[in-house]
Amino acid sequence: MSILDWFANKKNLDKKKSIKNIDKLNIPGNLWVKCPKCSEVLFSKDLELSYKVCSKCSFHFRITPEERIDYLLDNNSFVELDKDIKPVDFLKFEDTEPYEDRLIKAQEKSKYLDAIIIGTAKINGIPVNIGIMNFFFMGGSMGSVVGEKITRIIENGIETKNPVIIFTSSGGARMQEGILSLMQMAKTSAAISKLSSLKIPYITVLCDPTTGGTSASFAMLGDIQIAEPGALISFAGPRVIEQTIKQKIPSGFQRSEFLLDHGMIDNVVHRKDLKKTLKNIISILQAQEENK
Amino acid sequence: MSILDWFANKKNLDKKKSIKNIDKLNIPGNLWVKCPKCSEVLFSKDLELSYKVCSKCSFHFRITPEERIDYLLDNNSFVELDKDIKPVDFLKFEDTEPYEDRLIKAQEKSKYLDAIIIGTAKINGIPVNIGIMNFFFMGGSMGSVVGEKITRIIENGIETKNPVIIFTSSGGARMQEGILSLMQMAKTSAAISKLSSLKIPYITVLCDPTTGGTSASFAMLGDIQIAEPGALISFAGPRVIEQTIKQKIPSGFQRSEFLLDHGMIDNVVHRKDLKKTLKNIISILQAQEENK
Amino acid sequence: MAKSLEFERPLLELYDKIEQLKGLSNGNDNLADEITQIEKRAEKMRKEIYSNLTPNQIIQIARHPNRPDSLSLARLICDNFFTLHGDRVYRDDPSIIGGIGFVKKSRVMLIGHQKGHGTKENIYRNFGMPHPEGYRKALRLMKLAEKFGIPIITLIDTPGAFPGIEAEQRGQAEAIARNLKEMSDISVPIISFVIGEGGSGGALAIGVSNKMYMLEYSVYSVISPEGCASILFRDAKKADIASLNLKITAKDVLKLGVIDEIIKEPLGGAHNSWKKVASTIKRQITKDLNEFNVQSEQEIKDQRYNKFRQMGRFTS
Amino acid sequence: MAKSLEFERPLLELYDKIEQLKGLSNGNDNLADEITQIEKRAEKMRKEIYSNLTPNQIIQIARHPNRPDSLSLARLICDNFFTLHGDRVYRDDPSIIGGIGFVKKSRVMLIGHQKGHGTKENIYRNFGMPHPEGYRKALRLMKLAEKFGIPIITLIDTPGAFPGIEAEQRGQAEAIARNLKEMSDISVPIISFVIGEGGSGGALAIGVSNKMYMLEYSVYSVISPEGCASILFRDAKKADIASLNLKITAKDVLKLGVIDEIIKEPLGGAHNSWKKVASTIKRQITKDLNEFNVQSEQEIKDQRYNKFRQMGRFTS
Ligand SMILES: [Zn+2]
Ligand SMILES: [Zn+2]
Repeated sequence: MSILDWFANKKNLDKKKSIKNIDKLNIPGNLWVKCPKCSEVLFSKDLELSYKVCSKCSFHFRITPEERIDYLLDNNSFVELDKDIKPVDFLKFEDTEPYEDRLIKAQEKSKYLDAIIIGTAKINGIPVNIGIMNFFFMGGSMGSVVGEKITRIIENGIETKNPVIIFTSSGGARMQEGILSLMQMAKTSAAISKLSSLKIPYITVLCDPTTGGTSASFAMLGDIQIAEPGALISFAGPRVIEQTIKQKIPSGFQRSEFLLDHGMIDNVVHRKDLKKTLKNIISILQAQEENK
Repeated sequence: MSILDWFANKKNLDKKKSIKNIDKLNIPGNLWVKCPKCSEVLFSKDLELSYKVCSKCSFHFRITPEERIDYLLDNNSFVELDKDIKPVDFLKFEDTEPYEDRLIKAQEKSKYLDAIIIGTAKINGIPVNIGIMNFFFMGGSMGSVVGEKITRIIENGIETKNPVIIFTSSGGARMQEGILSLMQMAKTSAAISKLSSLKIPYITVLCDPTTGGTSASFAMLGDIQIAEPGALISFAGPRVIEQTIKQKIPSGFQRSEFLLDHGMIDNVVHRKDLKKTLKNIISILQAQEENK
Repeated sequence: MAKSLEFERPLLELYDKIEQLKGLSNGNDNLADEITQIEKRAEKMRKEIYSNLTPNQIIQIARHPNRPDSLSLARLICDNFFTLHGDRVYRDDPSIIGGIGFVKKSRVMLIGHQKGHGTKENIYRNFGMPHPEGYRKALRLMKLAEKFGIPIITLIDTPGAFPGIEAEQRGQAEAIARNLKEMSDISVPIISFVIGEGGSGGALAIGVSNKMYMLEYSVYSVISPEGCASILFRDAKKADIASLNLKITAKDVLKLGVIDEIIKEPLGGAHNSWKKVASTIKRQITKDLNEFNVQSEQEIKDQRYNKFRQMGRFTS
Repeated sequence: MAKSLEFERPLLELYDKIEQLKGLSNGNDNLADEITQIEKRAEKMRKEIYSNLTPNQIIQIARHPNRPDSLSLARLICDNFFTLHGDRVYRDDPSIIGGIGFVKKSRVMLIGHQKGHGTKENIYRNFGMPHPEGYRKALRLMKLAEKFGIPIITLIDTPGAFPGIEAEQRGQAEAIARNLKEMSDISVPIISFVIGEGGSGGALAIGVSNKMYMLEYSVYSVISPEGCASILFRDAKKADIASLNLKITAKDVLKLGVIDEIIKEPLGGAHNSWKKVASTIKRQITKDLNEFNVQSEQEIKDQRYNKFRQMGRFTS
């Protein structure tokens, strides 16, 4: 349901110039970016060097999978798995445009086939299995491909005993795949249950935004759950709540810090500290004799 | 801590004539009892036949272990165990009077050595292990003897595979046994953990009142927890809360029905339905092939 | 039939006529023939209407205020049904009910979403939309059932999770996620029936089962057609076309491999006879439990896992 | 010493005098002798005071506002301590902290009651009195530790459970009881230290451990002396005599077989050197973990079970 929010955000994105500037980072010559939170004007090179975090107010910009790999994993350690799995418009779903067309557009715009990449990598020399969702691909929505790849990276963890780390960023289930998108929640959660019974560490890093069916499945099942500051994390998003229930949303509602206060996550960690934090957590959860 | 309430209640008992009448039931010639809740005047013989429940307002009078045996267990099926375990004043505790003297008085007044009896019995032919606390013995407070006997009836259940049913009625830990009374909470809970890992049914029936250390240990650990209507069930009792925190207590607070609404018990069952309810529960929890 | 559905109106007019004629006839044989004829016509019309229902019409039946609710079905399906309450943490959520009882000689734990039939009851039941404590109660009861080897039946009937501040605050995402994870590993059989609305995560949270059925006129969907319409079609009034696209009827969901079978309803819908619905469900439960009886715990877990493992369509 | 305790006043007066003399002396050798003498006297007095403390005086030390808190000790005891929050159900209770880290080369999960040092912090920490969600967080972290074979350290420092409406409403009895039950069956070693106040059920709820220690000037009691006095002595002012009767000092509790050993504090109490306290605790943890290292999970569970099983005194 809370994919509503993804759309709400999408609309806001379209409206708010300040946020749209983020996209322009990739355009050569566009050297300045305005922080959407504090309006500070940031030099884009500096911003990239500071993990895409505003130096003034610590606003965490949404980042691409490549940027995340760059910031968090040992150099050149990432090996992508199951790269070729492709989505299918099996319902012939057509809203304002056919799902098939949406997919082609999204694939052309990004260089990805769907909203997640998975692979093996190292963090400070420790082998890990990694999944990174891509909000820039159809709002990171979870259809069959996302569900399958999440499941496979977990199954790979079961084989290799590597800890599994998933970076979530998703508006929820992909409606265009109907009931089968809902079933991905059960499928991924069941895989995590197997991983869990083998006592292999599973860590989730909740990034902005993590909502709907994604939050209500693999995102919330980490042995340890950390969030980036200020991330929107919810099942039903603020807009749905306001519309449906006519309740006024309190400030800070459903942001990382709110979830921390309400007992849902273990900690909020600044992006610059994420790598060493993950390294520390893994080295504690994995018994010495099991370390490879 | 909430033994405070036991005392509060005790003081009220001393004050309120209406409640004091209950005691007079045993005095020959005293044929009438006034309901402390609705003030209905009840014929004591009728009251006994109606499970000591007010026919007008369903107020559940506190009852003695013998009455409970009479109402709930198959005729003559109860066989008491570990009858001879006696309390000791090992701290030489002396408040307004020595613990030793208090014990002697309580033992003389009741015909019991301490605040619980345990034994085996049958409910509609099904063998069960039973513990019945006795609020009339020092407010049902839990010292070493109560803790030991609870533990033994559970251990007996582990041996015989009989389901264990405990009727709680207690003001909490017995302060006169200091830290060792606190330890009875851990001891009994640990025994229940063993019982639980063997998948032997453990059912608690919470009777008025169940507070303090008793509620925060074996009383709240039932596979199924039912309460008699209107029973006070709490850790810190209403009086302690009012005194300490200066908070006004909402009406119905900490009564069975309140706990039901707040998710703490499975159901509230009228005393007259208790036997058949227990029989039903046991016959469902125990697999057929395990029934004896 | 207390409340009539729009598309049934022509049918109801016929019935009215029959009633009128019967009143007039008063044992008069002249009218008897005509009555019989109209009755036949009505029966034919009824069959026609009910064999050509649109998804949107099916939703109306699924949401019918007199559709049988979980608690009533539980009492019709089970002997000695005893309700169990509470999550042992925060609250007893009235929008999910649970309890133990016998189906014939089999012990069962039955859990279901609970809607009300009138406004007052619906408000109390929050229209069948659980708060997190509802899912947590359900999970507690499932774990209890697992402990004592009691098979689990779930009845699914919810518009979905509740989009409210408190439900979010108390972590409904966490609660649903945990149920999905834990249910996948439960060692007793779980049999689920969508009896009305199977709405998104709120439905799935008690629907990770070994066997999954839908009543003939129930629906199961990732999102309500209204929600989908307002998001994807940018027009909440396009629920009709959204419901077509989403493929939410029992037939569609069966084709997608998400359910095992469709449970026939009495003609005109389940609200016409709760007893018939209950006895059909009861028969299915008995049949399934007999099958599961000969399976090991591991087989039961594996079957459930594998079923969900292969859900999803993609190429590579 | 930021705040002084009543019974230390004569001692502090001596120290004041020493300071004054030192100021006067200004390198003057004549006074040096006298200073040394008074210093010796002070030292003697200090030892005397601290070797003859009444239970009531010990309580004052145990409750000293500068007494080291769990979080500060955690950071002194552990390398790379990383705090973990939340019960995954309702709230992150600030009156119980937890986290993972290393003690030398051993991985540990450390959990403790958390008091504040000033009024503002104390209100935030609810004076170290947990709500149910605090116990539930503690249990969640213990289960996490068990899953990954990480030994558990608990630091106990609470006046007790919180006598408030919400704490009752959210089931603190259930939360404490569940912890007692679950802790008794945890397969990793649990080592507990009463570092200040060990107040009744709120303390025990994280204290069902394999090894139990008390800092020299800590207390452990079934009820606060004040509470006991107002109930049994019918006079809240008789806390002094109640504390004598209750036998709550480390020495008394050791005699009763409830703890394994007493951990020495720096002279004058733990608040005089947090670092020293931390390093003593750290040494004890390292020693114990080495012992537990060679034990099986079953041995660890059995040892804990048997320890509590034999607590209690009675005849028959
Ligand atoms: Zn900024
Ligand atoms: Zn009455």
